[in-house]
Amino acid sequence: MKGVDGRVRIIAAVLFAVVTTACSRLDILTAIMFSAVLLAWFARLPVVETIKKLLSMDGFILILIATLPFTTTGTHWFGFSGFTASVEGGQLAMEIFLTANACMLSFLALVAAMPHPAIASGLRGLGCSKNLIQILLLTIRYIETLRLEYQRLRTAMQARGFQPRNNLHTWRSYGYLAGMLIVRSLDRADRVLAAMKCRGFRGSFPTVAEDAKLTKADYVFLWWFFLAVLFVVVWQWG
Amino acid sequence: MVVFLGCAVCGGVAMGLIKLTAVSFSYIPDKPVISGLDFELCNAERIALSGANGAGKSTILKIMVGLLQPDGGVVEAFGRVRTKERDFYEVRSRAGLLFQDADDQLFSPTVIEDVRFGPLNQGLSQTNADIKAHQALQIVGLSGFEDRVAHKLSGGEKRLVALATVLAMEPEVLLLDEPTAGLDNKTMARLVGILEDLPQAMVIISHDQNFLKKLVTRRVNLVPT
Amino acid sequence: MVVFLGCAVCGGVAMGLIKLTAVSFSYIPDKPVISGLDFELCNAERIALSGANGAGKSTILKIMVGLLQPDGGVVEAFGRVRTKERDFYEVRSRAGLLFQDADDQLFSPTVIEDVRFGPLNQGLSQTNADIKAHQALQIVGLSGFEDRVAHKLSGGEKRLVALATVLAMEPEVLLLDEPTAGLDNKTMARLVGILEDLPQAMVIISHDQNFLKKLVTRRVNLVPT
Amino acid sequence: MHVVDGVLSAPVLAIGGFVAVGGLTVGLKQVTSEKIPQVAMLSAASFLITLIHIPIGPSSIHMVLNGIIGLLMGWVAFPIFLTGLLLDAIFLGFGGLLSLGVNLSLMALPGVAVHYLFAARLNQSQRPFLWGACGGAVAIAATGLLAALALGYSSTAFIPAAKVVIVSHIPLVALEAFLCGSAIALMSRVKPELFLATPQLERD
Repeated sequence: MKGVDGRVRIIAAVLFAVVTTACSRLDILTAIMFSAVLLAWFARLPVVETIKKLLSMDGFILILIATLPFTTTGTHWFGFSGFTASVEGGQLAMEIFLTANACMLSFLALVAAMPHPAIASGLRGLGCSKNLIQILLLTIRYIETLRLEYQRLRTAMQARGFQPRNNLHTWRSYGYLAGMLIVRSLDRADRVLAAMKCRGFRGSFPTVAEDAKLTKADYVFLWWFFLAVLFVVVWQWG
Repeated sequence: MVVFLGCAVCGGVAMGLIKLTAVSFSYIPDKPVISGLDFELCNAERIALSGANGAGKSTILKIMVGLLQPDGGVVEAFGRVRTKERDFYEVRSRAGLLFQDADDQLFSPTVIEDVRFGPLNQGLSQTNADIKAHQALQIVGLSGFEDRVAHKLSGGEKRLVALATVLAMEPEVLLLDEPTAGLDNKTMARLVGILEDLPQAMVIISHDQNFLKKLVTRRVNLVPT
Repeated sequence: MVVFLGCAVCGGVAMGLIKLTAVSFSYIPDKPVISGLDFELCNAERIALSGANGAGKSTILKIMVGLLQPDGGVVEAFGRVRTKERDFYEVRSRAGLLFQDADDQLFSPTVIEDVRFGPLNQGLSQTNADIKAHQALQIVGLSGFEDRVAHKLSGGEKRLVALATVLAMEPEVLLLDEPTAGLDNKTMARLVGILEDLPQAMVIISHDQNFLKKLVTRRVNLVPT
Repeated sequence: MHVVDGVLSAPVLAIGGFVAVGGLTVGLKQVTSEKIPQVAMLSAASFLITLIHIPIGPSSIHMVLNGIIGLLMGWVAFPIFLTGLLLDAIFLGFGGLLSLGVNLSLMALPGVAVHYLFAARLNQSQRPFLWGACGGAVAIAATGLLAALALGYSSTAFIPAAKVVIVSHIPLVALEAFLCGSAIALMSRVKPELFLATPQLERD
């Protein structure tokens, strides 16, 4: 899957999400989840890191999943101390759980696993605004630089005895830290613009490397993907 | 727990302040920056820490105040072995670290807020923190700079403000990482004057031999591993 | 319009490249950083620009390439008076400025994209820009670094790539702002070797006297206003 | 705010997508090529700042900062938070593709509102902390409210969860107000030129 074009992978990720979200049968969703795991395996996602990411997302929907069985009316499933859970609610919770995890896992495998510049050029190939692509590329470039700047400020605070507590001093210090990071990032923006001007930048980025033609591998991947989607569509609605 | 028994280097007379025993550290596994390092700082000493780039000089200062955890060895400070993050809260209050880049140390809108940040962390009231801050600014000769914007000061002034932020905490030890880098001669002379008058024991990293000659009592040379 | 008539300093024989006459500049009104500055760089000269912190050394380099507009005085470059932003387009192509922080200069995803950014803006075709970029990387001894990612390079490598981005535009003048700051001895020696072999006239800001000794032909000292 | 795929109903997703595309169009129109570095650095900075965890009560939460970005940048908040959300998705695996529009609108629209409400008052004000705090509080409260609405409209079964979202936003509003106030107070001292005029509003 490494050689598959960025545009193809982004389109595939969107298709995957659309079809998965539209599905409601648990057996089909289970099959989709299984294929997402396959995609992750093809993309060689690191196992532990990926599971951590999935779990942290599951944290976001925990409240939803935990409350749904009790707030949905329907056939009695189980109950305790006055609360009754319905089968329908349980099913809905399971549906959301499977959909969210499958969508995310497929996104990680299809899009996030690509090198970052490839994601950007994929988006450009799909007609994304040129300025937006430049913003994305520059942001990715400077995340690590700014993170190190933040880390140094943070270490210096620690060296002066700063311990985060529940008080105004702590919150004010964090506010200043955030404000200072923004100020320093704006200063850096000025310097980067100056550096661009020094290298002849006059308001437009030189366009290089028109997008490569899709290869046979891309078409093979696309056809397999369409077939799988078609299969799911027929299974659910046929 | 190892009990601290005075200083071997200076004959056990002076009190030992910071002692590293067989300390090793690596940023990347199996590529140690420091290995088996023994180091001791005693009362009233001013030690120059020298060695090639990459020999881990800054790393040592960070280990002393617990900003980095050594892979092996023992860190003792002010008579106690320090291992956990909590152990170092007190150390950071008693051993002030001046960073290489003053810009990284100053994050408040005004000079006075930056300088009283340390005292406030030590639990002082706003009024007492202000008093300490004013005193520290006086020591570095920047009285009247209280309401200036630290971010907009010159490089030399920033360095002095950074020193004041450390001094305001009234540390017993000063750890100075390249305090003269990028300073012009006039500011450097001013800094030497200030440091000479300070009573604190010091560990100084610097490439500037003239600067070191004027200050230090002992030199420790690091050999890269 | 003032016509440029050759160089007073070097006796009018060599061609004058950049000339500042009575230039003044202030960031904050009524607090001039520079006032009434005269400066001239001639062919084949390597000038060290020294002065105290806050004396405006970096400011002068920025004025030379039009990144800052002086409050008064005349900037001449390559035989013409330059005033408007448009006038400086050509200057920036012929006088390459190396920034203090290489991170500011390396803004592209990969090294090769960074190095060919300048040549492409000069109007070269993709192929020719690539050739220039490879040549520049060769000069700084980083052939094979084309596809590396800027933020994963070491500090020394970043400085050398930044130099390559400047050299790829084949400037006639190099303006170097603290090129050795933060470099270890090995990289510094490498940088000196590269700069010695370059034919360009240079203006160099540096605190490092050993470095300057090896390179410069003349020194200009700025007195703070 | 990260609503994941599979939760929201099709009409809500469509409205979110529509608002997001509209906001992005207006926002990107204001981004001249000279402004690209500035927008990118703000994207990077705000992404990093949201990773800082701040203790409050027995737990900790992170800053959202859509108030500050809104106050400073107006409609440009849309491209800034789109970049932030993409990075969230790529680096951390948060959010989802289909709910991207909703998530973006939840963050950026309150920012734009805050810009029109407070930016003019903040500029050259003697009380930057006050207006920064107002901006921070209103923006995050609006984000919580919109998130609850998006959930509640998607399905009646989500109404309890929507209520939880609103309740959990109350401490966040207080914290965000104080943090944004402090940050804006710092910025108005250190970089007063940011607040000299109202460039975003003047252009329209």
